[in-house]
This record gives sequence, C-alpha cells and structure tokens, in this order.
Amino acid sequence: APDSGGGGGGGETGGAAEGEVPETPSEPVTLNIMDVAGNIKLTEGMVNAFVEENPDVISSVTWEAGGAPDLVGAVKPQVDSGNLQIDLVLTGTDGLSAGIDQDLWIPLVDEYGDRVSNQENYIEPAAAMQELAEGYGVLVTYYPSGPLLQYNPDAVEDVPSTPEELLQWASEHPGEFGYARPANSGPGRTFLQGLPYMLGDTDPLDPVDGWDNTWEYLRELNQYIDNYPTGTGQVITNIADGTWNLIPTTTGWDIEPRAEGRQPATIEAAAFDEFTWVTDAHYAVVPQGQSEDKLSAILLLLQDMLTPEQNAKAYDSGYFYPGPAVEGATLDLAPEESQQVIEEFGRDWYDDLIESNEKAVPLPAAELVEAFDIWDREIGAGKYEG
Amino acid sequence: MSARARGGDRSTASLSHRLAERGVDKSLLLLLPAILFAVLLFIYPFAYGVGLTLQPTESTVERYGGGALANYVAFFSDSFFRDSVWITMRLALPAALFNVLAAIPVAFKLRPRFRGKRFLQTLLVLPITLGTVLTAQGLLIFAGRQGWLNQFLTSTGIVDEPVAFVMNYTGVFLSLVISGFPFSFLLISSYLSGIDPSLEAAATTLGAGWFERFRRIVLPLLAPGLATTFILTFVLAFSVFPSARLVGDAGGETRVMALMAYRSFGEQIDYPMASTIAVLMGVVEIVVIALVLLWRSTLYKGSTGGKG
Amino acid sequence: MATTEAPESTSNATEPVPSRGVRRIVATPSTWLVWFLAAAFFVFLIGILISVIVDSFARGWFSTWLPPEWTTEWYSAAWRRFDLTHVLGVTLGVALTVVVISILIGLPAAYLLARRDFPGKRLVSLLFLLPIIIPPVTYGIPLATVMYNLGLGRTLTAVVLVNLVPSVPFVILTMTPFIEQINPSIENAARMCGASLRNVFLRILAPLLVPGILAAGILVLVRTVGMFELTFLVSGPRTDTLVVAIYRAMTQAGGAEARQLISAMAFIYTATMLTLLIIALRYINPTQLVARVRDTRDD
Amino acid sequence: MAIAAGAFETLELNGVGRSFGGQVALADLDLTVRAGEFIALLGPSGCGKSTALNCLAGLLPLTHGTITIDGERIDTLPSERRGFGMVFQNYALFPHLTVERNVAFGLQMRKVPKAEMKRRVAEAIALVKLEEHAKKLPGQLSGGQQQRVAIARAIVLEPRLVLMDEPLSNLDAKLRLEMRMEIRRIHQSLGLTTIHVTHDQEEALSMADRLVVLRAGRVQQVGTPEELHNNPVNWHVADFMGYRNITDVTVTSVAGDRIVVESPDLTITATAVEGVHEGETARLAIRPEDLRVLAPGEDPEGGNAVEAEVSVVEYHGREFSVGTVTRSGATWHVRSEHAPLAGDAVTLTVDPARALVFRRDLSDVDGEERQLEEARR
Amino acid sequence: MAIAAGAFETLELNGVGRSFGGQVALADLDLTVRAGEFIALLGPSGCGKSTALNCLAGLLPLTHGTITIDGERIDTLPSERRGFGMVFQNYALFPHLTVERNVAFGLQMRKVPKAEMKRRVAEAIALVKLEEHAKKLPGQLSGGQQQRVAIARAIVLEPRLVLMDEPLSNLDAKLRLEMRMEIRRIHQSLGLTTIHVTHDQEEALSMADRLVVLRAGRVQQVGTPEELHNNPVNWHVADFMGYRNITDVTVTSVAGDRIVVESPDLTITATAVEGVHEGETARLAIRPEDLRVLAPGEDPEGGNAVEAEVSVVEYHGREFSVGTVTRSGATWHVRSEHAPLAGDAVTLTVDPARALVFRRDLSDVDGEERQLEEARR
Ligand SMILES: Nc1ncnc2c1ncn2[C@@H]1O[C@H](COP(=O)(O)OP(=O)(O)OP(=O)(O)O)[C@@H](O)[C@H]1O
Ligand SMILES: Nc1ncnc2c1ncn2[C@@H]1O[C@H](COP(=O)(O)OP(=O)(O)OP(=O)(O)O)[C@@H](O)[C@H]1O
Ligand SMILES: NCCCCNCCCN
Ligand SMILES: [Mg+2]
Ligand SMILES: [Mg+2]
Repeated sequence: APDSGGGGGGGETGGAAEGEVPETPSEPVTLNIMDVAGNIKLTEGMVNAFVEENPDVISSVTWEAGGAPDLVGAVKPQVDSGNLQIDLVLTGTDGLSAGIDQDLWIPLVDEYGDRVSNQENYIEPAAAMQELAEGYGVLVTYYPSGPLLQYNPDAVEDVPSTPEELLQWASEHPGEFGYARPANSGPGRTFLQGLPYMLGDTDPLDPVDGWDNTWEYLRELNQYIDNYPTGTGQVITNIADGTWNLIPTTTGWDIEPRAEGRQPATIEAAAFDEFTWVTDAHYAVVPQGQSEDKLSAILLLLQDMLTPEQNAKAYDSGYFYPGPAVEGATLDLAPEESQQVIEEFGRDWYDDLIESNEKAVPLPAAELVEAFDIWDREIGAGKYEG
Repeated sequence: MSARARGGDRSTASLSHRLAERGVDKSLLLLLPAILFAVLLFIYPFAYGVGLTLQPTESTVERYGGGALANYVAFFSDSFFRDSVWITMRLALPAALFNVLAAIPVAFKLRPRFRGKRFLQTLLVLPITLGTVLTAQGLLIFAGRQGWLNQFLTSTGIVDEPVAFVMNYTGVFLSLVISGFPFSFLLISSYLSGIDPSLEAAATTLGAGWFERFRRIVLPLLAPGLATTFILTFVLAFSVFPSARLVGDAGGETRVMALMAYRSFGEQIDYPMASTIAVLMGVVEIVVIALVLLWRSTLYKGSTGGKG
Repeated sequence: MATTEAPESTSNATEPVPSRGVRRIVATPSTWLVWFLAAAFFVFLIGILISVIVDSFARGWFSTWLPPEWTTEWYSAAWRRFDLTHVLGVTLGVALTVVVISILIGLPAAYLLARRDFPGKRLVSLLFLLPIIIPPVTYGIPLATVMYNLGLGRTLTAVVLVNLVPSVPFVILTMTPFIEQINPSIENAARMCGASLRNVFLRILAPLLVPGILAAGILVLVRTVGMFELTFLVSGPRTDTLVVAIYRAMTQAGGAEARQLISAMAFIYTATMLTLLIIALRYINPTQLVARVRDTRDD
Repeated sequence: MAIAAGAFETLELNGVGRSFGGQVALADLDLTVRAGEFIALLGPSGCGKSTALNCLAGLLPLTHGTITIDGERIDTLPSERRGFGMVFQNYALFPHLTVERNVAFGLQMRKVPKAEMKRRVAEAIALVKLEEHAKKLPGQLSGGQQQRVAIARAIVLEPRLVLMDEPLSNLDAKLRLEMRMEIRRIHQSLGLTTIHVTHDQEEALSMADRLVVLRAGRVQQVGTPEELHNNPVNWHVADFMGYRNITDVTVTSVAGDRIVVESPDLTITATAVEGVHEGETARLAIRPEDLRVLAPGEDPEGGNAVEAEVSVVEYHGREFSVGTVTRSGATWHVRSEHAPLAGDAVTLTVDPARALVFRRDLSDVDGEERQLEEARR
Repeated sequence: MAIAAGAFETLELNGVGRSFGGQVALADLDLTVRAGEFIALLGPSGCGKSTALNCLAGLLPLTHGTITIDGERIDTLPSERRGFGMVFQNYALFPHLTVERNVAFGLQMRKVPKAEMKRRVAEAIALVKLEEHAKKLPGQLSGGQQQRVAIARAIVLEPRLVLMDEPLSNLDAKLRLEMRMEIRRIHQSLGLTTIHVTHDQEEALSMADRLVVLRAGRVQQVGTPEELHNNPVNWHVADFMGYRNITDVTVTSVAGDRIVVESPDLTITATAVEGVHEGETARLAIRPEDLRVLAPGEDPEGGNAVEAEVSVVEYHGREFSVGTVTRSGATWHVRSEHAPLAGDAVTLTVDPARALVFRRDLSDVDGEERQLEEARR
C-alpha cells in the first residue's frame, strides 16, 4: 500500500525536500531495511539499540537480505512506480554505484550531511572510502580486507610470501590452490585488486591498460587451478575438507568461518611480505521518493550508529575485522561475546599489519565491472576453449 | 419427398446453428479468463522485454556499433557471448538425449505389473521434491572430492585419485539427469502404456524375438512420444541456471546462456543486453524444438491401438 | 517348421510346468542394463539426500566418513535467522492459492481446447504454450515492473499473480489429455438429462476429473514452491517463499551462510515437498503426475 | 408408473441436413413421427444414422432444414431444453454415480421435489428390474445391466421422445436378444415415442413400427417391416434387407412386372420392382431362403433353374446355409433342410414373385458417395 | 499358393490350466486336435476362451498341464518358435506399417529371401482380396478389410495351426456373415488347422467341425455342431445353444428317458438328458422353434399343452418371434408363421422328444464361479 508518506516521484525529493525534513518524525516510523552486503550481522545490534532507546522515532524495523546484483532489480521498480517498500539500503561499493548509475539514491551526504555530523570521526582509511560514495551514501562499517592467504598447515610447509612464490607453490601442487570468481566473492576480488600493487603494475586503478603484470600472472596461475567457484562459501568448503590447501582470504574471511565451525580451527593464515590493503566498507543509502518523516528518522539513526559506543558493535564475530569506521570504537566497547570470539580466533599480528601496511581504496564500480569482465573473458573462460 | 432446392440453400438452418457449426458460441467465454491472463501478464511484459533489446546501452553501441541492433551485433560478433550458445547446447542436448534414451529401457522393463512397482515409481518421483538447491548441495557433499562416493571409490581401490564429479561439466550433467530422468521416465512410461500390448503379442506369434519386437514395433510407435519427451526435458535442461552456477564451472565449461543473462543483468547492470540474451535463449530453444517437431511430423502418429 | 527341442519328459501331464523361467532368459542383456542404470540412479539419489541430511545435523564435518559431532543448531539458526514459520506459511499459502486459481482459470480453457474447434484455436494454443517454454528471465523483469506499477510490489497478491503466469498454461497443458480421455457422450448424456453447461461441469466433469485435477494441482504446487526466478523479482522480506529465502541465504553478499545452514534449509524444503507429495500420492498414481497413464494389462 | 405418453401429436423433420466441412453426412431428411411410434433408423456404418439422431437431440447443429413439434420450431433449442431422452451406444453412464443417482440425475436437473424424485427413480429402476443393483456403481454391472440403467435414466424423465443409438451393438448374441424384447416391452407398456438407430436389419425388423433405411446420408425407403422386407424399392435396400444373392443380368423381355432376365449362367423369370426395359443391364436380387435346391425329378418353379456346385456348407441348427458356385464363378447362397456335400452338383430354383429386379444405377447417389460405398464393401 | 497342410498329425492339450493369482481362469482342458480340423471354442464372456488360446499360443505361461504335438512337448517353447499363426480379436495390426508390410512382417522375421517373400505376400493378399489396398495403412481400412489383413498376416507363414480370437465380434451383421464364409473358405482351400474362439453360438455352429463349450474355465461339452445343437449335456450348454425357454419343474414320473414334469402352469411329457428321479426339481429346456402355437382344434403333440397369453410379437422376416406369458408370469418364446395379436390367448405345444430335462445343479462348478455366473445373467 502507498503508505510511504507524501513523497511522490523521485524528482520531487531532491532539493525541494531539503528544508522540509523535520528534526524528528511527526510520529514513530517503521523502517524496512535491505541488506545486500551481509551487513546485518554488523549493524543489527546498533539499529536495535537505537530503536530501543528512541521508540518515538522508530517504532520497529524489518530486515531483508539479498545479493548486490539483486539490488537494482528490487529497488528500481519501486522508485519508478513511486511506491517504496524499502526505506534504507545497506550496501557495499558495487550496489552503491549501481544505484548511483540508475539514479536511485537520495544524495544523502550532499544534502543532509550536517545532520550526520559524526562522519567527522571516521578513521582515515574509512574517510577515504567515504569519498567513493559521491555524496549519496553514509559509510557505516569499514575493514581493510586483504589480500591475505589461508592454508592448511598439514599440507603447506613453505608458505608463499610473495606472488612469485605463490605461483611456484601452485605449479608444484596443481589443483590445490584456488580462488572464487571475483565477481561473486569478496576475497576473490580483493586478491584481484591487490595483485597490481604487489606486481608493480603501472596503474593499479586502471585494469584495462595498467594491469599487464597482473593479467599475465593470473593467466599463468590459471594453469594450476581446477575451477573457480561462484561464491566464497565453496572456497571455504574446499579448504575445510582438504580439497584445496591454499586460498587467498581477508581478515574477516579468515576469522569468522573458523569461529563458526565451518573450517577447522587449525587452518592458518599468512600475509605477503609486501602488500597494500585493498579496503572495503558498507554504506547506508536511501531510495529516491522517501518520505520526510522516515528520512528524518534515518538521519537520526545514522548519526547514532557512528558513535564509538555503537560502532564498536561492528567487531561482531570477526566477520569484518575489525569493522568499526570511527575513532575510539575499540574492542573493549564491543559486546562481551564479540570480544571472546576475537580473543579465540583472531590473529594477534593483524593489528600491527593493519597499522603498518599501505591502504588503497578499491576500484570505482565501473572499473571494477570492467576488471571482472576482463577476468571472465581472459581467465575464467580460459578454462573452456570454445 | 421434398422438392426443396439443395446445396447453397442455407436459409433453413438458424444463425445460431451456423455459428455453432464454426465453433463459435457462448461457451467460448470459458477461454476468456485464461486469455486475458496470458495477454496481460505474459505477452505484455514479454513484448516489453523484446523492446528492451532494441535499446542498447551507450557503451554497447560504442563498443560494437550496430545502432538499435547493437545488442544483437555484440552477441553474435563477440565470441564470449556467442560461445555460450554452444556451451548450453553441449550440456542440454546430451542431457536431454541421455534422459530420453536411458528412460526407454527402464520404462520398458517396469511396464508389467509386479510387486513393488508403485514403490519404485514413487522413488522415481522423489527427485521432484529435492529442488535444485538440495540437488546441488547434495552433489557437492556426496560426490565432492572428499564425499562418500570418492571416499568409497578410493578406499576400495577402484580409483587412485578422487574423481572430479562436481564443479565441472559432469556435475551439471549429473544434476540435470537427477532432475530430468524421472520426468522422462514417467512421460515415456505413459506413452508406452498407450501402445496396445496385443501388437507385441502379434509380433511374437509372427516369430519376432524381443529385440525385433522392440525395434520394429515399439520403437516406431513410441517415436513421437520420445520427441515430445525430448522437447520437454530439453527445455528444462536448456534454461539450467542454479546448478550451472552451484555445481558447474560457471566461468568455463558451464557458462550457459542463463548465466550470461544473469551476469549482464546483475553484475554488469546492462538490462538491454540481459534481455537480448534471454530473448535469444528463447529463439535457440524454439529452433531446436521446431527441428524436433519437423522430424516428428515425418513419423507415424496415429492410433497406437491394435485397430488402425 | 518342426519342433526341435526335446523336452525332458513327455508324459507327466499334471505336473505344473516351470514355464515362468523360460521366457525370462531371453531378456537378460536388457535387464542387466536396466538394473545398472536404475541402481546408479538410486545410489546418487539416496547419496545426495542422506549426505545433505547428515550435513545439516553435523558440526565440524570435513573429511571424515561421518561427522565427529551432531547438532540441531543449524535448524534453530535457520529458523531464527529466516523466521521460517512465516516463510513456510507464505510458501504454502501462495502455493495453494496459485493451485486453486490456476485450476479455476485453466480448467475451463483446457475443456474448450480439448473438446472444441474454433477459429484461432492454434493461436490460442500457442499463447498457452509460450509461457512454459520461454525462460522466465525473458519476461520476469518487465512483469515485476508491471506489478510495482500496479502498487502490488512485494505483496502476496503479486507473488501469486506472477506464479500464475506459467501455472495457468501448465494446468491447461496437463488437463487437456485428462479431459480428452472422458467420453464426450457422457457430457451429452448429462445434457440430454437437462443439465446446463454449468451443471455438466460441476456434477459430471469435476468429479470425473478429480485424478487429473489432483495431478495438475500437485505439479503446480511443486512448481510454485520451487519457482525461484519470478517469485524472487516481486517478493519481499515478508512475502519470500522458501526457495527465495534459501537462495538469498546462499548468494547473500558478504559470503553465503554456512553450508550446513543451507543444508538444513534445503532439507526443510525437501521435507515440505515430500509431505505434500505423499499426501497427493495417496490419491493418485505416481505416473499420472506427468501424464495420463492407462494401467497396463499384462495378458 | 405414470409416464405420460408423448406430449405432442407429430414431430416433423423438414429437409434436415448436416455436412462436415463440405462432406455431406446427412442430406434432406424428411420424416414425420407420430406420438407413440417406434421408428428404426437403419443403415450400414457411416450412413448418417448417428448424425440424424444427434441433430434431433440438439447435440449437433444443423446445416440445413428445420425440426418442428406440432408446428413449433425446436431446432433452435439447446438440447437440454428439448425434453428428449437419449440412450447412447456405449451407455454413457456417469461412472462416479450409483445406479440410483444416475437415474435421478435428470430429475435433479429439473428440480423435482425430493419425495417425488425418490418415487419416480424407484419406479424406473423397477421397470428395468434393477432393484437389487440400485446402490452399485456402473463399473460393477454387466453390459446388459448397464444398458438397462441407461434406459431407466432416459425414461424416468417421461421424455416426449426417446432416442436410442445402437444400444444393443455391444452386447453378446444372447443378451442382445433379451434386451430387444425388454426395450420393446418398455416401449409398449409406456407408450413412448421412440427412435432407434441400428445397423442390424433383424433388430430393426423385429422392433420397429416403421423403418427408415439410410444410405450415404440419404433416405432410401420408409415403411413398415413387412413393406421393407418384401418390397425393397432399390437393390441397395434389398441388399441390406437380406437379399444376399445379387447379380447383374440383362433384361431380355418385359411383360408388365413379370420380366425375363439373363446372364451367362442363367435365364430367370422375375419381378421388376423398378421400371426396366429390354436390353438394359439390371440387378437381380434373391434371398437365400427363397432359393431352393431342387429335389431330383422336381419341376423348377416358374421354369427357373440354375445349375451350380456346392462349395461351402454351414450348419445353422435345424437347417443349413449352403454356398454354391455356378459355372461362371458367381456365388449363390441357399437354405437347405438337409446337408449337401461340397462338390455336389445341384439345381436351384426360385419363385418368380420372389426374384426381384432393380435398376442397376442408383441415380440419387453422386460419385463421391458411391466411391465411399465401394470402399466400404 | 502352396501353403502346406499342417505339419503335424495331432496336437494334444493335457490337463492344461491357468490361474491368475489363485483365481482359476482355465482348468483341466483336455483336447486332441487333428490336422486340418476347424475347432470352435465357445462360451460366454469371461469363461476362459482367450486364456486357452493364449496358453496355446505361448503368450501366457501355463500353470498346469502340457501341450504336445505328435508327442513332443511344445509348451516350453517361446511363442515365436511355435510356428502358430494368430488372429487377434482387435486385429492387432501394426498401425505404422502398410498392409503389405504387415503381411510381410512374419516372413522378414524368418529371413525368407526377398523374391519369395514378395511372391508369398502377394499371394496372401490376393487370397483375402485386398490387392487394391496393399499400400494403405491399417487406419485407412474398414473393419472388414482390417480383419482380412489380420488373416493374411497369420496365414502367409503357412502356420501349422491358426488361432483366432473372436475375430468377427467387432463387425456389423452383414459383414460378419460375409467374413464367416471367407474364413471358412480359406480354411477349406488351404486345409489349415484352425482354432476359433467365439461367444456366438450361431457362428460356432456354422463354421466349426467340432465345438468345445467352456463355462467358468471348465469344458462342458465337446462335439460336432449337430451333437451340441440337438443333445446338449447339461442345461447350461442348452441355454447357450439356443434353448431360450428354461424353467424349473418337478419330476412327477420317470419311464426311461421319457418323463413327466410339472410346474404350476404346466404338465409336460419330456425327455431326460441327465438321470433325474421322481420328486426331484429339474430344469426343462425348449427351443423357441420347437414350441408351436396350436391351431384351433389341433391336438397337442404328445399331449403337451401350455396355456399362455401373447405379450410381445417380433417380426423376423418370414416368421414371427412371439413372447407369451403364462398365468404364473413365466415367459415362453415361440416361433410362429403368422402374427398373433398381443393379448391373444394361445395354446402352445412341444414334441416330447424336443423338451429336454436336465439336473438343476451343475455339480462341477464351485461356489465362487457360480456367483460369477449369476452376476453375469
Ligand atoms: N465430427 C465429424 N467430422 C467429420 N465427419 C464426420 C463427423 N462425424 C461423422 N462424420 C462423417 O459423417 C458420416 C456419417 O457418420 P455417422 O456417425 O452419422 O454414421 P453412422 O451411420 O452413425 O455410422 P455407425 O453405424 O458406424 O455409427 C460418416 O461418413 C462420418 O465419417
Ligand atoms: N491378466 C489377468 N489377470 C487376472 N485375471 C485374468 C487375467 N486375464 C483374464 N483373467 C480372468 O480370467 C477369466 C477368463 O478370461 P478370458 O479373457 O480367458 O475370458 P474370455 O472367455 O476370453 O472372455 P471374453 O469373451 O470376454 O473375451 C476371467 O474371469 C478374467 O477375469
Ligand atoms: N565473512 C567475511 C565478510 C567479508 C565481507 N566482504 C564484503 C564484500 C562486500 N562487497
Ligand atoms: Mg453411429
Ligand atoms: Mg477373450
């Protein structure tokens, strides 16, 4: 039912709405939140806490999950028909920019940035990631991601510490190393984007003309890889059951599967001697045509989520390690269970590594899609000679 | 008797008779809901989807040229797209063929009444309850490198190295057989039951052994049904999507058209291209179906009872 | 042609003859192939089913024959995470509604196609065949847009409507042979008894078509419960069916849910379907699920 | 049981015709049926009998003509409102309803009150002697019993007209005989107007007040059983009425009805039914029971004598059916009280009054239909 | 055409039996068939005729007994190696093969050389007069033509034995008559040994050299047509052989064969076929054609007189079939040369030699089968 308030078509909201968004909603609103980035684990606690504290602002929330590719399919018809069923979207960079291309989002920061003033507290790499949002999204969680390596210590004695050694190892153990198709996998795309830095490519941000070494390297590596799963889940299974012995990973993908029991706890992680973190983050965006009341509530919510106390909940079970995007959101502020999991399954050397190594933002969406396209054609399809 | 003029004289029969004669009467209204439904919810969106294929994105036009037809130009000039037709065929044709061919002897053997027949039939229907997800999941677990099947094969020494049943062509093929075989078995059983058993008895009394009976009597009479079964399993296999992704090699051997459409739709955010691939899927399917139907039209298709 | 084989005994007229064995020998090679095929099929079928069930109750099962530890926690996790009570309710509600409506719309149309000739019949048949052979991807997205434009996005109504698109033609396709099978003179007899078309339908055809309706119904049910593509495009968190929920769980960004959780959900799906199927099989012959079958005479 | 006799005086079919896409299945049928009559529609397979019946019932739209009852047109009424009863060839019982409920169906459709319905159903079931089987389903009954249910279902409505489409053709010989009597008895005891379709001439002769012989969609002759049996109007009707011996002959002399015909084998004095003239090729038709084997020394009747040799002898209970062959190879079927041996030479004779001569061409049947006719033989 | 006469002297069935899961379909059939014989298996529906034929053909395994040809067992041979030909009730023509190729099928199976095959097919087709239709598919033929193809297909193999399962039951009256002659003619001209299944007593009588009457799986009587027609061994055979008037009577005196029986309506002198004694309830059977309407003033035959009232009159061509009812409501079917009117009082008479009396109980049929029998009536 068209209960989403007075907001009509997308065009109406833009500038005209600016002055009209009240400080607080005229009555408590309910929010439907869509998560297309696996963000719910990180932020659900923050949102629930806010709703509990401010029942006069938000009476209740519902969540739904999906994949980034589903995002536009779900939101565009709603925006086009002026009939919003999704009030707030939590997304990674891919969904974010797909929506920007399709003109789905309200320019939240450009127009209401002052009402989410806690953005000033972003830690430095998070602030860099916020730039990618082009004024449309508010970054809520951040992690440095990878590329790291995970291996089965029973099978891998001399753990590779450079891409060359990795290639060497793979050639000596064909079929025992692998990674997922980058378009479908966080560690996959992190590995892909991290290589240009390690291999000294001319322009790590230009996959078409600047990644000669990377593409060459992946082509060679390809000879020793059986297949590329279409999801990280299968990669985890492969190393868990011994099908594979060495995979690329990220901080989160190293900690959480072991914590959940999807991998034996004995699986080890390692870092390349020299590498640049390719960071990652989650954003909150609001579809065009949102009502003033809901918008007002959302702004209040986001502001609250960026306080250190709340943001520290993003430690979670190491899923997005470390997770928080603001200064001062230290582990001791995180919930008790969260601290225990990190204690048990975290790696003590992660924090130093994060501190010491360079950090780079990932490719902008258009370039990333292009990189995927090249990978699909040159590497993925290479397995099959039409 | 009457001296009435005959032939062209139609004035004596009433109008309603004449309309009814052509099959037009008010009972045709029974069709209306279904037609309305199909037109509004299928034809309209389908036409819209086809229209979309003629509105290529700028980058497609830039890269491939061809104006409004850029999507089609792209599909046919870029081997990355074009190959998917062959990849899909390479999977769907053998799978459909296998399902049909393997079902024939089984249906044949299970034809007479025997104890436990219904139980066996029920077991064969079981896979329709599995769903693609469970089938894929099960194949990965059961037939994966460390699955029971490989553990059994290696521990009994039948093979040295685990066999790669999944994450490749074989995996998708297996999943197509598991979901498609029961379907063709049941369909072929039903066609088989329509062949009058006295025909085979007759052939027997004329001196035909089991093979000759099968080859000369049953098979020719079954052929049109086989064609229909083939078409139906082919359609199922052709639009294979979840299993191609979950138990196949989605980038390589099993990069089927449905995956390509999904890739354009969800990952490349290129709806016109996605629609184009989808429409071409339909076209390719229809071409294959038309060929099979053409072949089928050359077969004997009348009654399969003993009386001609 | 003279008899060649010398029988072992020529005169024991009353002793039962072991003639059963005699004709079996001839069929041996084909029997062999059939049993091999069937056995291979069942090994896979049962293997798949059991391994998923085991996985869904397993903890820490990596490369051993059986899991080191058993748990039901994946089920409770799935239930909690996805509110499966609600999802199952939606799934069954949607499926049953689709079954009823598609039979109500499809049956009269099937009747007409089975019984009558009229101008444009071929065109109409084609119209009903297309939604079954055209991949849903082709019309799914515009169809979803239509739904949203009608203000029906993410409502149960929309989920039901899109599922009707392939279901109505499917009912028509499966019901037509069942109707053709009923002797038209039975209808004529009813009309001669003074029954109107409506009464012919309600009192004669409907009861006679019960097996067909059940078969079509169960197939539509199975297809609807399994229909991912179309449902997914118009459903939302409160209107997701089980497959959509599973798919979302599997393809969710940030990595899928744990394999065991998916196994648990997949098994819930199968158990649901199986229950429906077993209920249905009490009333109909399994082979009728796909097509009408005359039971074979074996004389 | 008070089933009212026909609620009409006369039912008239005027030029009723029906084509299937150009092919004429029934042409120009004129017939007046009086209340209480038992009429048989007789003809070989495919001659249009069912078509005629279905047109009358309203199950097939007409392409020509009108049907009126006491002057009012009824062909525009849908079949459920014509008030006729019909018994189908395959019975067409409702397989899911008990005998009782099959019979009650029509009354329910007419919303007859419960009590009356019960009474009438019981009466109809009693009439066909199925009281013990009232609660059974049709599938549990034998063919003859099903047949009787079909009749009860049709007559319980007290229809103005009962239509029967080969109701006996699926029964075995013994049962067929019994059911014939049964139908005739019910007809007589209720005074129902009945139109009965059959391809069995014996059945038609034994049951009907009047017969309508159809051929290739056209009426050949209408008359009482005796008229048809003794005076068929053309060789086709004769053929169908049991004149098994039919052969082409040349007319050599004509003297009123009494004519002489010839063929290589025989010269016979016969009776002309249709006007023929000298020199014309005509068709001679004789029933097997009218053709006798001449006892040695006996004089042939009217001088008619045919020399032949016995080829097949069939035993028919009290008498024998003998197939004989003349020198030129023509077959003559004869009845005989004693059994001759195959190979015996015999002389056959026939009363000139019982040897009928017809025109050879059936002028009213056009080419295509003749072909059809030929194909069927 | 040189089809060799049967390549055996005698075919013997010894105690052949077949049960379907406990239900006996055929029991203890003993029969010796001599080369060249035409034997009819006769009995009502479900009596086991097809079962017997299928056992003989090898399409059904036996559960009891043996079948031998000239002393050699053949029941262990698969049916394709018995060298029999079979004509199926529904013809079972291969619908996808032309007439020619249907007929050639068996020869192909035997790998007969091309030229010989062609010749033999042409001969067989000529024998059944289907030369013009050789290239047609079965679906394009009429029932009678299909029938003839089925026969040609069976005999082209020069089988030692031809089996026919009710081959005429689907044909119309006229065609049936013609096909009977045809089959008989082919049988005679080729000297084939034939076993023919039918439920039509007239057909059996007219075609066969010997008849085997079956009932509920058991042989009732074996004999020539005359034997069966005139001397049925029990009331069941009588019933089946056309003794339509069957009624229960009490035996009042016995003097050798000649006995006197009574019922409320009549006292009749009759002939005992089975031994009965005074006071016993027995069954009286009379053919309609043996029961005459007494002309006024005429003396009843053997003092046998039954008073009755005419209820139904059927015209049967030359004669009438009259249904009469006695005071107590029993129906007697009578033949008459002239047509009495319904309601007329008549006196019926019968030659004591033609009024047969049988035992009432058929001791050889057990309870279940009797029930079956009852249900069928
Ligand atoms: N639906 C139809 N379409 C085309 N032709 C038809 C149809 N129904 C009947 N005919 C043709 O009309 C003619 C008359 O058919 P009809 O059924 O009236 O014959 P019939 O006398 O009842 O024969 P039978 O004794 O075999 O039942 C036949 O030549 C038949 O082929
Ligand atoms: N395959 C079977 N399974 C069980 N019972 C059977 C089977 N075939 C025949 N019967 C039973 O055996 C008995 C004899 O059947 P059969 O077919 O020999 O009869 P029939 O004399 O040929 O009858 P009809 O004249 O109706 O063809 C019947 O009671 C029948 O029900
Ligand atoms: N469990 C590991 C989480 C890693 C998250 N990656 C998110 C990528 C989003 N585009
Ligand atoms: Mg008819
Ligand atoms: Mg039989």
